[in-house]
Amino acid sequence: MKVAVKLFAAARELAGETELAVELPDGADVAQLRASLAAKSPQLKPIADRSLIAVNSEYADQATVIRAGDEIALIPPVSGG
Amino acid sequence: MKVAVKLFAAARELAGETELAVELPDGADVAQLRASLAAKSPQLKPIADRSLIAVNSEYADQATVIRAGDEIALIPPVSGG
Amino acid sequence: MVQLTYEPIDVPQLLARAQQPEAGAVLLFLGTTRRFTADRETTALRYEAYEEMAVRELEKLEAEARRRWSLVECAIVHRLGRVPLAGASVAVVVSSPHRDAAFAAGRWLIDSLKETAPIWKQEHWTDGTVEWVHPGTAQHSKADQS
Amino acid sequence: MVQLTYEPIDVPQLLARAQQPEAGAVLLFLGTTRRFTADRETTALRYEAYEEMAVRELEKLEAEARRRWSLVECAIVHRLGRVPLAGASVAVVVSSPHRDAAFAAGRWLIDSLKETAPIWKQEHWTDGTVEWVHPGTAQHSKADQS
Repeated sequence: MKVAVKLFAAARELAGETELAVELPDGADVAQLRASLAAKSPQLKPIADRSLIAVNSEYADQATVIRAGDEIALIPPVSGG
Repeated sequence: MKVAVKLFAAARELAGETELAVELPDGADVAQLRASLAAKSPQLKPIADRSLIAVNSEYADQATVIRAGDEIALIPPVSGG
Repeated sequence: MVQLTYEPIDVPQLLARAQQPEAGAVLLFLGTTRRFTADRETTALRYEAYEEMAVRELEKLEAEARRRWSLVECAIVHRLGRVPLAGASVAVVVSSPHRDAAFAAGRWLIDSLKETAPIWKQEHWTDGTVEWVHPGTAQHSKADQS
Repeated sequence: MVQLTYEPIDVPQLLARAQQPEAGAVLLFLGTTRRFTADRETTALRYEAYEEMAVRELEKLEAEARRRWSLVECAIVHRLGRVPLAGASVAVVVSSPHRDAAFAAGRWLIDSLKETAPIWKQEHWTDGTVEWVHPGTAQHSKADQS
């Protein structure tokens, strides 16, 4: 399945895109998504390694399984307030 | 010397006055002022026993000496805020 | 800045003073007239002060807060006379580069004001009774805090 | 109530919501654009959010604060886009019967928002450089708090 990963702030600027399309096997988890993202866009690494992944607007952990149609986002360290 | 003691809140209402004139010997301290006040206006006792005395807009202690012309006030337990 | 006033407290003006470029954190505390105290209902509060002394005490609190914390602005305003339900009787506004100081100073100022400022509150209850609040006396022995 | 807005935060309206007769204490915290961070000078900040998720995170914070403390009103508003010097990027307003809850909830809300809300700040320095603030990354390793 193909998923689109939303990018924000420095990650968005490093990638030059607001979303990155990533190809994942069915039943992939967040750990696999991270690996695919790193392979696809190595320039994101310094930020991606420190980022969280959100699935459907909730913080996910490494084992969270991704389904087709899920809304995925890379969440760099936050600095609101 | 004669001093005027300002009264506030429940103390003012118990005394029915905004000030009470008290006669004190020269060199009297706050402890003597309290005794004179109690003798002059026994109805103030329930409040006066729990009140502080201010001399010239500063909280005073029992040993503070009172001078003619000082501004004296009875400060019942406060409840601002 | 400290002030006693018989008018409603001008909160937007206090915030405008506090929002300076040197600050990154602004904290405002308002004490307001609450309808219920335990099961008794209030219609309004009335405040009285020994005004000259209250101003001096509030000035001491401002000076001490500025000594303890790095503050950009520090303002304490107490309203006197009648304060209707939901109205603000007191405003404390502090601003500082970082929020730790703003929270700590704001809390210390309102706690200290309630302990030392010669200001008194009179409860006007819906049953028509009126009583001065003098914590620790028979006149008013109920726990009181807002 | 939670809100993201590209306009200046309407603080008087937030305070009016919070000043209810059931409250005796109103606490407002504003995070504002500070001119100096260490020795670097800021001209403005710009905020970006993952908006749908940020709203959900702020709603969770409001719900948790209402669960932990007895609050009359609880409002969290974050401004996005450009926030000029001394402008408020975030407002937290809580009201409660007594002040302990208002101070505790206000502090917890701003601390938690800074930890979890997917919102990012971009510094615009007077030397013309622009940088996203991502604490703990090479992108921005300086301590950051307001």
